[in-house]
Amino acid sequence: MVKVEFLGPISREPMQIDAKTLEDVAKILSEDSQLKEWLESAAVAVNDTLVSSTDVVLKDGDRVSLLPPVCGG
Amino acid sequence: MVKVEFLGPISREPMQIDAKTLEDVAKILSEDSQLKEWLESAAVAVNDTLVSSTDVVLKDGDRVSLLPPVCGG
Amino acid sequence: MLELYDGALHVSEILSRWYDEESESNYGAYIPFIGTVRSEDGIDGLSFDIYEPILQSWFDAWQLRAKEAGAVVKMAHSRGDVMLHESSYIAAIFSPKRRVALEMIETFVEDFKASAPIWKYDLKDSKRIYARERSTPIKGSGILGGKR
Amino acid sequence: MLELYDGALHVSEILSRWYDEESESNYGAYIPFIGTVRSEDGIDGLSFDIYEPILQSWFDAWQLRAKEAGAVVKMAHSRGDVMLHESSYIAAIFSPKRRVALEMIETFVEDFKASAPIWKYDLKDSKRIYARERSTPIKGSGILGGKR
Repeated sequence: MVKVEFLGPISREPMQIDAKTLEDVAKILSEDSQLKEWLESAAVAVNDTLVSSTDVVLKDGDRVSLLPPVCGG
Repeated sequence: MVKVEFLGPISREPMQIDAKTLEDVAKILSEDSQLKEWLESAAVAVNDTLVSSTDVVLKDGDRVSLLPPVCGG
Repeated sequence: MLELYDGALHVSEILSRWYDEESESNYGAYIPFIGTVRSEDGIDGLSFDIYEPILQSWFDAWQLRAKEAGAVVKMAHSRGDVMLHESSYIAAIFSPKRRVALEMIETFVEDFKASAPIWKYDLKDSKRIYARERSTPIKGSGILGGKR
Repeated sequence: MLELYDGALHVSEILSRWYDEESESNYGAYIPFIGTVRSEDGIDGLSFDIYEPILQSWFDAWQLRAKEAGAVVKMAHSRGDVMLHESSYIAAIFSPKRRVALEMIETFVEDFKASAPIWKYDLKDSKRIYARERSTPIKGSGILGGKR
């Protein structure tokens, strides 16, 4: 199981899902039409490290975070 | 007569000279070997306005200033 | 050093303290950037969410980058609500020479805008509205969506 | 506004006062540049001569240029002696948006270095030595010399 966290304006509680890769995460999250919209603009971090491809193998207990578009300052 | 002022590190008292143009000023000042050195690197202002050529006619009472290389800050 | 505060920043205190902190460090140039909430579009203020673990690692990477250039970077940012004409953001570069500082403050502030995990909301009519149209997707965004 | 002081600048006072002066002006970005005397080449400090009439007209032209870009420029500089780790120069841009401020502080500081009629001296072994090799001829220099 991995934990998925939704940061900033994606107002969702964290989810526990059964995923072995980020591809699996994408598949599961895209089944939710509201989340699907965010997937196109959100960056992804695994255990607080930003990743640039879905070619990441997930371990049990990993934490995946979705970061929507930012605007600090 | 025009007044010539030497600014910053050119430690000279102001001079009153008889000059109708900046060319005249250049000729008179270049007779002093210490001043001659400064002429090559100094900017020139007439009545506190910087000028970019010697093609300037001077009136009686005008003030010519020599500004050596600067370094504020 | 990264400083996060609840609400508006105490600009004078921060600028003075940072100046004093580096007063014996022999830096010739100190350039702070201060960001203040502007009155526009009828907002009452802005509000901010910050995801601190990733902000901290982004900032740590910048500290290293500054150090390699002989410089120091400092930053302060607000969490939560900041009202009109209050300040929410200060970034500063200290460096021996002016060129490094002038170039780095610009690069830092632009990278901050593009990368720092901070979300901005307009406070308007007692609502907190995500400023989506002014926000920038972090580099690499969309890998779980259409951009795979 | 152009402010000239005898001796070192009171940095905190100036930065805070300028911030307060513009606190209701709706500028989103405030970028001061603070120049501090560095310990190098065994100097005890620096000393400055200023020719105020031409500095003022140079600064007036910049105020106009800033105004056309919707911005404000402020500057403070020391006359006379400023010792190690004291500050002799502060310039600042206020503007509605960050891009204008980031670009203008750089252009302003570089033009200041090239054009402002201020002369710098090293204070060393109780002498005041013109920093000739670090100085820049003002544009158009040399018309009375070899460059006619």
